[in-house]
Amino acid sequence: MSITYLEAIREAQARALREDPRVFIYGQDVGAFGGAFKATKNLQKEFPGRVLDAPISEDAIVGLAVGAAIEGLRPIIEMQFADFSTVGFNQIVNQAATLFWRTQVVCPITVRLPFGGTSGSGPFHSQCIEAIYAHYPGVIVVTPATVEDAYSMLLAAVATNDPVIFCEHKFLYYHLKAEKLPSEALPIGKARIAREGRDLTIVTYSAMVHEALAAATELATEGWEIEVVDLRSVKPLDTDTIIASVARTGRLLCVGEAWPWGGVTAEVIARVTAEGYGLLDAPPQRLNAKDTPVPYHPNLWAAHRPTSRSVAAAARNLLRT
Amino acid sequence: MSITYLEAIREAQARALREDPRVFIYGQDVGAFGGAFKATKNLQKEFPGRVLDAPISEDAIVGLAVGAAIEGLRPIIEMQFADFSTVGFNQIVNQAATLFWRTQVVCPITVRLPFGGTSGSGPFHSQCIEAIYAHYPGVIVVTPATVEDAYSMLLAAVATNDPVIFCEHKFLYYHLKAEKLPSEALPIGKARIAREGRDLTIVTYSAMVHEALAAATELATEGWEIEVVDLRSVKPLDTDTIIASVARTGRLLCVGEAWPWGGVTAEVIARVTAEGYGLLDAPPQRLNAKDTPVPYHPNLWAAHRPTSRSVAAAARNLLRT
Amino acid sequence: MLQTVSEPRTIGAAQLAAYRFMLRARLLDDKFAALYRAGKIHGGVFLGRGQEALSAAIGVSLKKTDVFAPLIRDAAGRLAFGETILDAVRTYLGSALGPMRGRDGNVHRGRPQDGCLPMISHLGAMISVVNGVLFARRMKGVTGLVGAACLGEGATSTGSFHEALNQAAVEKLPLVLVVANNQYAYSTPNDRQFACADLADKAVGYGVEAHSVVGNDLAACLDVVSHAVARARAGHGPQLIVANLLRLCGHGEHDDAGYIVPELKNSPLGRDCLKLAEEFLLQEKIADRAQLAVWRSEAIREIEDAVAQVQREPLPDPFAENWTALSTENLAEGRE
Amino acid sequence: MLQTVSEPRTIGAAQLAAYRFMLRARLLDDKFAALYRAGKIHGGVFLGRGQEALSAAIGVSLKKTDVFAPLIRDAAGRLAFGETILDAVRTYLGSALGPMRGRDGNVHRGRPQDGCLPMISHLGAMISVVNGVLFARRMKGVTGLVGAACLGEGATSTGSFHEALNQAAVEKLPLVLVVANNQYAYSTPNDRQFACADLADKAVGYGVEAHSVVGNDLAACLDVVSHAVARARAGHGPQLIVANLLRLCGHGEHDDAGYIVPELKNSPLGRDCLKLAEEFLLQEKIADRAQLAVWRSEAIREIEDAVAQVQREPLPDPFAENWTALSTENLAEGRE
Ligand SMILES: Cc1ncc(C[n+]2csc(CCOP(=O)(O)OP(=O)(O)O)c2C)c(N)n1
Ligand SMILES: Cc1ncc(C[n+]2csc(CCOP(=O)(O)OP(=O)(O)O)c2C)c(N)n1
Ligand SMILES: [Mg+2]
Ligand SMILES: [Mg+2]
Repeated sequence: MSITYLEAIREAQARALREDPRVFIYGQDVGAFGGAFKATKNLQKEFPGRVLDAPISEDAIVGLAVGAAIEGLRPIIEMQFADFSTVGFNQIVNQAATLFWRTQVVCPITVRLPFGGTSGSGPFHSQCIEAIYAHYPGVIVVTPATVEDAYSMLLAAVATNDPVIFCEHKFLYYHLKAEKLPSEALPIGKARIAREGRDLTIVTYSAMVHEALAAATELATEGWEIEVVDLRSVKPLDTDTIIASVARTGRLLCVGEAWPWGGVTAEVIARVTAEGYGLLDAPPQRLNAKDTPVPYHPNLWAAHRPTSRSVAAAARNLLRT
Repeated sequence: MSITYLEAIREAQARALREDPRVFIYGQDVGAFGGAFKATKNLQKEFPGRVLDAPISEDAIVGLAVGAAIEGLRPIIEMQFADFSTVGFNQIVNQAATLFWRTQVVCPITVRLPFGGTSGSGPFHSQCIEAIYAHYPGVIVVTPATVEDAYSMLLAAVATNDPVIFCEHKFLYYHLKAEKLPSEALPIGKARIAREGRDLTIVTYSAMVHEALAAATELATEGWEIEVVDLRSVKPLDTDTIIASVARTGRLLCVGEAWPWGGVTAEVIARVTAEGYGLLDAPPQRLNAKDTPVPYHPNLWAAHRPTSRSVAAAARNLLRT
Repeated sequence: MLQTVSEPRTIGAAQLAAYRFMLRARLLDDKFAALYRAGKIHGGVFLGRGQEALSAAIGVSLKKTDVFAPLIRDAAGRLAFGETILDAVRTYLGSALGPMRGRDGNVHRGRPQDGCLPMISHLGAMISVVNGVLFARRMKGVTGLVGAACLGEGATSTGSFHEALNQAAVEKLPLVLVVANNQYAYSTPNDRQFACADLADKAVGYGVEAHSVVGNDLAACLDVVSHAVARARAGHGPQLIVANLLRLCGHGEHDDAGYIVPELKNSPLGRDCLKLAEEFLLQEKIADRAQLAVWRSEAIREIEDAVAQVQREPLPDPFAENWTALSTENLAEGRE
Repeated sequence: MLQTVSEPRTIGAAQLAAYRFMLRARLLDDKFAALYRAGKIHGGVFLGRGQEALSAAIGVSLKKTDVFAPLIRDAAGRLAFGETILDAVRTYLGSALGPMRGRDGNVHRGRPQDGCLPMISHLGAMISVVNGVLFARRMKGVTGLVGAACLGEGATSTGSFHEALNQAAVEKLPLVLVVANNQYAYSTPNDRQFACADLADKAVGYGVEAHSVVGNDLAACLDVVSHAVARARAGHGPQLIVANLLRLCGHGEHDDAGYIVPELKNSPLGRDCLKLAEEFLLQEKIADRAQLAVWRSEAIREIEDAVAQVQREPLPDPFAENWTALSTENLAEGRE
């Protein structure tokens, strides 16, 4: 048996529904249809009354989830694409994210954002907007890169008493596979060493972990040992694991699929240079997408986001300094 | 005669309306009432038909501006508070910001965001959200800190062929005064040395420039010469001016009133460490607001955002490393 | 639209009870206005003057187990729903002992655990939250309750209003959405806000029931609101109430409302609902002037006592403050 | 709501012209579907099958100086408004010579400078942009034009729809908002989307005029749409058209639409508007079968020629690409 990243997300939801009567799922087409990506396939049948189609009303979808959370339920919201969460943005960052701080009433909602670029998807079905959520206080933002993490972090998200923005990468949905579902996992907030090395640390997350790993494999043939840190959650950021890695390698490259201004890569570098400055043997570098909307055509898209090749090139440059 | 920051904004709009028939103003209560802060006082009377009250519909307000821009007009949008722009967010970042890139038709809109903390304003009338806009491609984000810049940068914003997010700080509205309006100005994209010094560079913007200057004055009594760089625009960022300053001082403290994760201070540090690493004699440091919503009570608010005192303390620490 | 005609006025307990909430709300608002002028209040002061009849009618029509999302002009409804004067005063004066503990202020108070939702400022945003509470209770098998959300006519222009009312209609939730059409949104008159003849005309487009009422007539408000609440409670789905009235004060206490045209002030809408209610009580001999004076002075004493008490209470202390927005403390960043 | 009854059908040029746009759109859509199945198209393919009569009616009712915001099912309206088959094929095949130059694709094409707005994906977001164009033209003193925006019934649930329609009503803009109620939003049936009896009932709540039409009846669509366009052009403010019809394909070509219930497929709504139009032309002897076949093969040749031409055209080149989103190049960051 083998299970995909997408199936892991479905299985995690099935388990959450099974084990916790407070859980329900709400989003466009998540019901009988099973969701635009089939992440909720058969769940409505299996859990009648607990998997509901929503109108095309992202603001009200999130608002309803917050109200249900106030009543002690644990809603899972599926946005059809992360890009459309911009119209539910206000309810996430100003309603859900402030509730506990203002009232001491917890707000355990999970917002699933199918995000990230896939070939041909264009400017409005490809965005990586984890940073706009992470900038706000009161939310947790996770970015699983593996089948195992997709499963265990979604379960952890549902179990968490705060709003969790669950960024699931569409590029990983179908072709990332694991043998089985994990029985234990790192908690949210802990990064993972995806590959060990001693010459340079690549800090990255989500789909870019796989580009970084491929780059590391390529660089290994040139004699370089690259360490790859998979952040797993971008807020909170596991600064300790990053700094420990940089302490071993002395070199830091941060890779993100999001736009270059601000965001995860800037935050990682600001933390490492503030707290681990003496550990660096060379200026820390970043590699992000280009500062334009995500282009539709595959020719442009492949040049817009970082790839194993551009990651390897950036790493080579940094190894030479 | 003396003129306030707020009056400068009014005057800039009056001049834009006078000199360019393509300009109009649209926003809640901007008409006969003159706006919640009186930034459009008397303008409707002076320019009939060109200063219009909008319904409470931020999404449609921005959408209308984009359509008018397509027709060659130059709308100025006033959001009543920056915080409410979250419900017009999608039209800004996905409609306005992508128009030129997608179609080669320019989108010269100016979105005025009265932003930033003032005493007693609380979580929803105090936010500094420049970073969520700057993260997106296709927009320019400016943050004037002086009366002169409020005037000249607003005129420059209206003259620019791209969407400009004009972050005007409410804390500066009334008590920041200048003798007269400027006749020339630095262009958007250029930072300004607000105070010269050789021991440490504080890079900051908007209201925090004044906290930094006060801190510099205080530290001068202790013998330290602090250089203060006023970014003026946070996207684009004038990396050259920042790096030249750091080259002189060897020490960098970035101060922002926004939340700590990501944002301007992280971006500045990531750039300086990538491009000017060898120039630093100590780890670059940041000082931001705390990672909670902006508290209502002045006692809490004063501790939530950086102040001249906390800036001075952070600078002292950094001077000692 | 359902035509709801006021039944012949029933003289009695309901109006008297509602009047006393109106009176206390008015006096409480007056006190906040005075404290504001004295520089004792941080942030904005928003009053319900002229809207107390409608607001009180909502509060008295709800049960304690219902859910209520008041807005900025709902001091009367809050008191009637069960909020204490102390909660209000503590929030306005930023007491560390208040429900918001100085983190949020003034009109942004509430206790979600008691069914009173603390508004965020973004207009229209609370309605879908009320939907969520109602949805959750239904999912848990709790029945027979309603949720009331208050709104100004200006807020009907928000996308949030639309999405939430439609959502409630699709889910057939027992939502009572009360729109106080006070003719202005801040300074913006209705003709710059909407173009329909009557906001109640919106109901048919959502498939919900509508009720119109003259908002400064307490008896009518009680009739119409309690009727709509009963309809919602009985399973007839969302109810939209549109009340016509006039705000008899500025948008906030910083505003002199010079933009309100005299024709409106001098129209029947401009009559003060509190005075009208008093006249009615006197006329119907439910109370005499002496009794009214007693209630007034009792309320004033209660308010003054609360203010005096709160002024001795501790203010929020930044050093004692837990500087994190997360309940999961081990996942919070940046605490010192 | 205005009652618009179809006038007795006028046999003639308008229907014939509209039919030919419908035919070309259907054949173009068929070609895109075939190219999609052959793996030759990147991204989603969304077809207008079953909605051509409505869409073509919009396109032919507009002047070239009007503004048009088509949505994903408007190939017919686009062609009728003046978009070329070449523009469509170039965008679907990502040609560097197309209007979107490979930056955006497929249904997201347009030429704002020619009045055809390229949709962003966020549903409802284009309506207020149309408002802005109309508003600007009025400010510039240009009169007598209209703006049409297309929408599915699902998109009426968005806050953007509501804000924009209300805005148009307040500004009395000549907006014609055409809602194609094809009974489903992706897989979501109407009873999970709205609760009103008829979406046209929404109009009264905005103070705009409404028109209902059977969406697979070309003559009715031409009557109603041209009437609404004329009303808008004559200064009667926004017009809301609601057409009832059925999508005769999947949401996109990846979708087999197994969720569409047989009762609907077998109902009058399930009849193909193109076939109905052909039957009408034949019956009224406006054209015979031979003529129809000629038009069909002419259209096919035109489409095949365009595809053949575009397949020889350059694809976007990342090295030649100007990697900036700003027109003010000296303010752009991060170019290499
Ligand atoms: C989304 C949003 N936009 C703007 C504002 C600023 N604002 C606060 S109150 C107000 C006017 C509200 O008018 P209305 O809804 O009629 O209520 P009223 O004050 O008349 O009771 C505005 C525009 C806001 N709070 N939220
Ligand atoms: C704001 C927003 N939310 C979600 C989507 C995803 N989405 C794309 S098409 C669609 C269904 C649209 O249904 P409808 O409006 O009825 O148009 P139809 O496809 O039936 O023509 C959805 C939910 C979107 N594009 N925009
Ligand atoms: Mg009002
Ligand atoms: Mg549909």
